[in-house]
This record gives sequence, C-alpha cells and structure tokens, in this order.
Amino acid sequence: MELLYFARIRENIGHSSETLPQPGNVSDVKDLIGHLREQGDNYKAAFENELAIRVAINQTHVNFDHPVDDGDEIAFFPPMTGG
Amino acid sequence: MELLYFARIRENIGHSSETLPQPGNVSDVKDLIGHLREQGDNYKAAFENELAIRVAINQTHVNFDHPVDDGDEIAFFPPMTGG
Amino acid sequence: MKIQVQSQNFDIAAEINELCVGRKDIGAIVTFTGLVRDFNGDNKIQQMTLEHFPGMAEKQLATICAIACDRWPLQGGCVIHRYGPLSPGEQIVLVITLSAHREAAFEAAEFIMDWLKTDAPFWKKEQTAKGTHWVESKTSDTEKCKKWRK
Amino acid sequence: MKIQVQSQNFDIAAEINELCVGRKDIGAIVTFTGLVRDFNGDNKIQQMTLEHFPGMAEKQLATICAIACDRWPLQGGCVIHRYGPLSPGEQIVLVITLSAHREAAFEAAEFIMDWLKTDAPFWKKEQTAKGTHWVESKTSDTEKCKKWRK
Repeated sequence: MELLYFARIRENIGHSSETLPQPGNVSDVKDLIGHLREQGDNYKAAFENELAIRVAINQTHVNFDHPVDDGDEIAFFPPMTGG
Repeated sequence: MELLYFARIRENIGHSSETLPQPGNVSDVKDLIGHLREQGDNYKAAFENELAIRVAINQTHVNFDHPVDDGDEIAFFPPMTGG
Repeated sequence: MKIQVQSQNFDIAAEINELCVGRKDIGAIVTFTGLVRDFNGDNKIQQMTLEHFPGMAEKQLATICAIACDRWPLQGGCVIHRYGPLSPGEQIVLVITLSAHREAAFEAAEFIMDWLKTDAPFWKKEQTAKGTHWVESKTSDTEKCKKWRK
Repeated sequence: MKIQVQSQNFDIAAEINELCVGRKDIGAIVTFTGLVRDFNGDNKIQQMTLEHFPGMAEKQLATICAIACDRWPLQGGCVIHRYGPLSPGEQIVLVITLSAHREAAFEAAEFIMDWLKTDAPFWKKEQTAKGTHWVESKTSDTEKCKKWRK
C-alpha cells in the first residue's frame, strides 16, 4: 500500500509518503492507524487524536471502518481548511 | 407643486414634468391623483390602476394618504424594475 | 460605500482594485453583475432602455447600502447602476461587498440586490420584434425583499 | 465548470471574460474572492502557506461543482484555488457562477464556498511573529456546510 501524509500529519511523521506491504493483521483503516501508531513516537503523535484525522483511499474520502487493500493509495490528513 | 412623471406614466401623460398651483380641494396624494384624472384621457390612462402607481414626495416614498404642499416636488411612477 | 448612477459601462476589476488597493484586512469580496439577457420568457430582446429618476436613484441606493452596512460587518463596497439604451450581453448593475467574513459579504450583496430591485427608481423598457413594452415588476422580487424583514 | 488548482495568481476580469464572451443569455454573474488577511484573531499574519493534495483537490472541486450544477440552473462558472506561500492581501480562491437568475448564482456560489471549506483537501499554515502553526478547522464551517443538506 502507498501511504500519503499531508499538513500537520506529514510534519509529525517527518516524510510525505512511504510504501508499506499490507500487514497481516490490517484489514481496515482503523487497523492501519493502530499499526502505524506502533511505528514510533512520530507516528504516535501524528495519529494521537482520531477526531483530527481524515482518510482518503484512492482520492475518495472514507470512514475508519473502510477496508484497505495492498494496492490502495491511502492518504491521511487533518480536517481541511482551504477556501 | 412640481409634478414629475416617469416610465409608463410619463408616456401615458405625454410629458415628464409640469408645475401646478395646489388646487383648493387637494390636500393629500389621493386627492391629487383624483384631480389629475380629470385633466384628460391621457391622465386618466396614467392613473387608472392605483396598484401600479408609486409616489415620492421630495424624493422620498410616501403612501397615498400623505399630505401634499404647494412647495413639494411630487413624482409619480410605476413599480420599479431596476437591477 | 460608493454609489454611482451612470450611462457608461463599468469595469469590475477596476472597481475591486479601487476598493482593495493597499488593504490587507479584507477576507472576502463578493461581486454581483446583472446583464441584459437576449430573452425574457418567450420574447427575444433586441434592446433594453433603462429610465431612472436622477437624484432619487442615488439617494435610494445610498439608503439601501447604509442599511446593509448597519446589518453586516462590511469593510466597504460599491453599487453602480447604468441607465440609457443597453444591448443584450451588456452590463446593467454592479454590487461589490467587502468583509472579513464570506457570509457577511454574500448576504449583504444579495440583500442590496433584492432591495434595489424593488426600491430604486429604475424602469426597464424592452424592445422586441413586436414592439416595445415596459417590464412588469415581479411579485417574486417583492417576496425576496420581504424575506430580509424578518 | 472550469476547475484550476495553481500556485500563480488569477485575474477575475479575465476569468469572467472567458466565461461570458459572446454570450447574451446570462443574467447574473456572482464572484467570490477569498483573500489572505493580515490578522486571524489576535495573531498578525506575516505569511500563509497553502498545502494541497494534488489530484484529489481537483477531483473534490469538480465534485462540488457538479453537485451545484445539479442543484441550480447554472450557465457556467469556475473555481480557481491557489497553493503555496501567500502574503496578506493576496488572492486565495475564486468562485464564479453564471445564471439567468440572480438567486441561483448567489446560492450556488455560497454553496460551493461552504463545501470547499470542509471538503477540498487544502490546509493553511500561518506564519506569525511567534512562529508557524496550522490553522484549525472551524466548527462554524462544518455547520454552514450542513445547512445545505436540508
């Protein structure tokens, strides 16, 4: 899976993208967030507050219970503040 | 009193302004309209439908029961259609 | 707010620039431009002529803008209304509102347009292949205006 | 509707002209321009940087515009959103809506702005004398967006 990070989440983590083979115990967005939180303090900070996280799979907004697939592009970002 | 006519009312009457000494029996707008209606078919046509007449005295909208004075500028026009 | 009643055309960009130049406190600019359409219902419009009541037109526009400034936190704006003969595609009216916040700018511009339609002394005459006629005022415009009284 | 996400500035007059040139069926043009303000609450802003998600930003703007076109009788329009570093006074976003009727043009422009604020992947970072910080999303923006769901 291709992971993308934007804005505060990108800054917390320290990079804007990475490729990750789908972990065996990860079947939805919530699982993936749980997995990422274990990857270090930078990830822990990035994903600490679930209310401040938005997810898009293949550029479409999804909820945390949406399944993830190894071929997906999964983007994490804070609530949007454009306009 | 200085009378001004605009748009359809001006066209019905045939001129855009006239000066009229205040008639003795005219004390408000309604009286004035009644007086003007007697001045010929052109005036009759102009003032036939009261719902289609708006009045401004000295450039301020007024109702038909507003008093008129010899020094007033009194404008008659149809409902507005600008914008 | 700047009020102008004129026969000549106007330039939206120049008006925005005049209002905003050097300012950094404005968050939102809303503009409304009204144009002459080539159709009104089934009638193909060849030309439109706008008659107005000089003096009172400016006075009414100034009153409408003063009410808007009282009701919304505006940082400026303008209303320009043309008169005289106009062809389809030509600009009739421009309203610009400036505010720190978009909601105020949107609402004030719509308010000014709604009131202007029923309260500013302008009258439209349309010329079609069948002849000329005065445009009737719309009940819907009076209704739109009433909604602001709440 | 034309959608553009770009770092360079835009020219309102040129955009209106591109949309309207040669047309005589348009009655109303509404434009909304969002600008960088020099204050956000008590913080004096030195610079703002807009980050975006390329690809998804255009996609979301196109979706919002498609919903607007479905809901109101629009005759065209555009949305231009900038990204990158911007100084106070600079333009951020432009929405233009064209319609035969003013109400549709006003409502559609406001709708697009309200949705764009909560649904288009852009993030603002402000630079003040105290340092930089990400702008928090506003509950009021989410509320404004909800009102259109009725």
